[in-house]
Amino acid sequence: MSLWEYANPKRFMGWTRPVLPWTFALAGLCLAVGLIWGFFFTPDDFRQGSTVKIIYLHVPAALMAINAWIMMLVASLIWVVRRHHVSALAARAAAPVGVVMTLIALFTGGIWGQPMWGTYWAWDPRLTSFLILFLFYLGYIALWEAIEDPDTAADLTSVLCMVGSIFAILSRYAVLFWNQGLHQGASLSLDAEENVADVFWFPLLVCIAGFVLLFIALVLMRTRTEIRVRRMRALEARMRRA
Amino acid sequence: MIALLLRDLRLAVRAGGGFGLGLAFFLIVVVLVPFGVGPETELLSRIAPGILWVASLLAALLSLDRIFALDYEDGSLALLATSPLPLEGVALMKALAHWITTGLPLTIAAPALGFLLSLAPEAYVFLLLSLLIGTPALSMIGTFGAALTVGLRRGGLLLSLLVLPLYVPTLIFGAEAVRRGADALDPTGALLLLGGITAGTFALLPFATAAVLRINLR
Amino acid sequence: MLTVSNLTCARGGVPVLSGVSFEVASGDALILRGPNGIGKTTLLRTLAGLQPALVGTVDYPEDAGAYASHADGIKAALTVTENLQFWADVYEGSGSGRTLRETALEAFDLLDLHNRMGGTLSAGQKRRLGLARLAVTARKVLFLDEPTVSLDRPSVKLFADWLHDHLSNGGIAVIATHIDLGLDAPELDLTPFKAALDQGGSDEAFL
Amino acid sequence: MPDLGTYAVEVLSAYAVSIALLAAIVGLSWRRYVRVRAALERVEKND
Repeated sequence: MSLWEYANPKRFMGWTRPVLPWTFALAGLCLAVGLIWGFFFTPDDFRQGSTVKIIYLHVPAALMAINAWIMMLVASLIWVVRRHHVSALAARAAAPVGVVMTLIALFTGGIWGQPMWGTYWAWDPRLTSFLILFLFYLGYIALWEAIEDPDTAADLTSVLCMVGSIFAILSRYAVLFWNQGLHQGASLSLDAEENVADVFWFPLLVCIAGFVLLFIALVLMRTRTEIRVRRMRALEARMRRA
Repeated sequence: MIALLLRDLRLAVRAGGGFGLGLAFFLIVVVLVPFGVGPETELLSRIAPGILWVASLLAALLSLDRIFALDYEDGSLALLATSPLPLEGVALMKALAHWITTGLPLTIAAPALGFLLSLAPEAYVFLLLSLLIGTPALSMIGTFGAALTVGLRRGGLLLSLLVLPLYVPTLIFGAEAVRRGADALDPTGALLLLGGITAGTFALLPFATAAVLRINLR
Repeated sequence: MLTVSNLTCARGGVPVLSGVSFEVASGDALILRGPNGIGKTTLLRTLAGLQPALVGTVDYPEDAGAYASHADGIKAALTVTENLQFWADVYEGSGSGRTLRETALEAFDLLDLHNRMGGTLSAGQKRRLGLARLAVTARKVLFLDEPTVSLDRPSVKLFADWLHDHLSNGGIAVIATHIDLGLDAPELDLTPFKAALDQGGSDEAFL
Repeated sequence: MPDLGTYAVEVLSAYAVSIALLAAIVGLSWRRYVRVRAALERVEKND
């Protein structure tokens, strides 16, 4: 049996049903362990003080904000090439989750920046890029909502996602170019991986796992909803014609 | 294809508003800014590159939804799609017509408005150059956005939401070139990148636009 | 020669017609009949290549087809001549555009109107201009969707005469129409081809 | 409760907002999930 069989709507509904609660449970567990560990049982950073605790939210959210878009891009490509309905619906289902991740990354980034920059919002290249990503998400969702016919909507949003990806990467470099003078040194930047000690690193890993699992669980659940909406539409269309 | 370009230009001239409206909007935005930020010449001259670029971007945005909407409504878009013209060519010509009716007049008018904002004298040549290189990209990206929203009843607002994020790189490099010119720095890098974006959009987006039009005409 | 075999076409992802097969030889026309909403427009759009067929094939010589929809695509701000010239240029590149245009204007009795703006024409006059567009395309295979809507009797006669000439020059026409054009053409009733309920729409995977 | 020092408000609000946002997306997704499931069941019963 080919792997694509799992992407048939009926089969998808079948295998996600038992998987969904476990994914949610595991995501909740990882998040609880990681966040409690990080919040209560890690020391303050000698330079950043207690703000270092924001890392456990900021880094996973930022990662997922980007990964959600990449997942949407892959799903869009699969839809365009193989026309698997579930793929298009999964892309649609992931977008609002990506928005939430982007919002968390933006908000915690601003708060984290406050002690360092002396202001909540600075046009730091990294934060600015997330703001632009946020706008891309909004446009993508708005296009899905605006189009009546689901297949047309899937086609158009796929093209938008692909073109948008190119422009998102372009924007990333443009923003770096635009604000290169103000870029912070690595020790103070939001670039956490470079200078994180093990005490911070392990709970961070657990949190990242938690965010990934939560993302997967949410996308599965929302995709199931979208499939049901399509099925309802299909049934109603049949009834009207009968 | 030239016939399509000439027809669109003729329509823009006859229908009125084609050239004038965008320009008037550009003028009004630039005139309004000093009322908002205050009359200090120094401040205005410092922010002039950004204002001029943002204003021309908004002026170009204003007429985007007319690129395909009229042809879609009166059926000529479907007729064009079944004609021997490749839709990619149609997309390219539409973008070109939009640029000639908005981007080009904006570029020509920009120095006069730069004068109002007391733009640094060294920057004028780069203002002209960056707008000349950058506004075609605005038209091409906008044509893509217009194609995406062509079948929608209230596509105008959605169109802005889709197109504005795509405008970010063009705006950054364009305004940066003028700013560096004003600060007597070397703006070649920004201009080259701007040219790269314009070349890239014209190489890729006609195909994306044609694909989107085919989907919308189904 | 136009060959359609086992065609299924869909409107909004729902198949409306299935198993449509017919052949039209050069010099012949085919009249499509059927109640409103049966899918005549959908079929013509599929034949013209505006939308893909779900199943089956449509075959006619490349670059030979021309499509005329309900909408005429007439620009209000262009004169009758300019409207026609544009389509002549699109289909020809240039060249014999002028003579073609003159004959088309004459065939559809538009010579007196040639300097009028498209926007000032009456509905019937617009329709005549839309049909004259077909003449300047110089295409052999025509897909006509209700070509006689809003035409008066003499105009219908003009169109029928022109179509007769077109066919006797080896042209082909597939026409959806409710009135009798006086053509000696076979008719195809689409009612038997109505797609069954469970016939492979785009949402079939969800049932 | 660990001592959060000068930045207590910042850190706590970051946690509060983030968790609220996550809870909101989970809650909204869940609500729509349940509603759509019920609506589909109604449609299927009518068949």
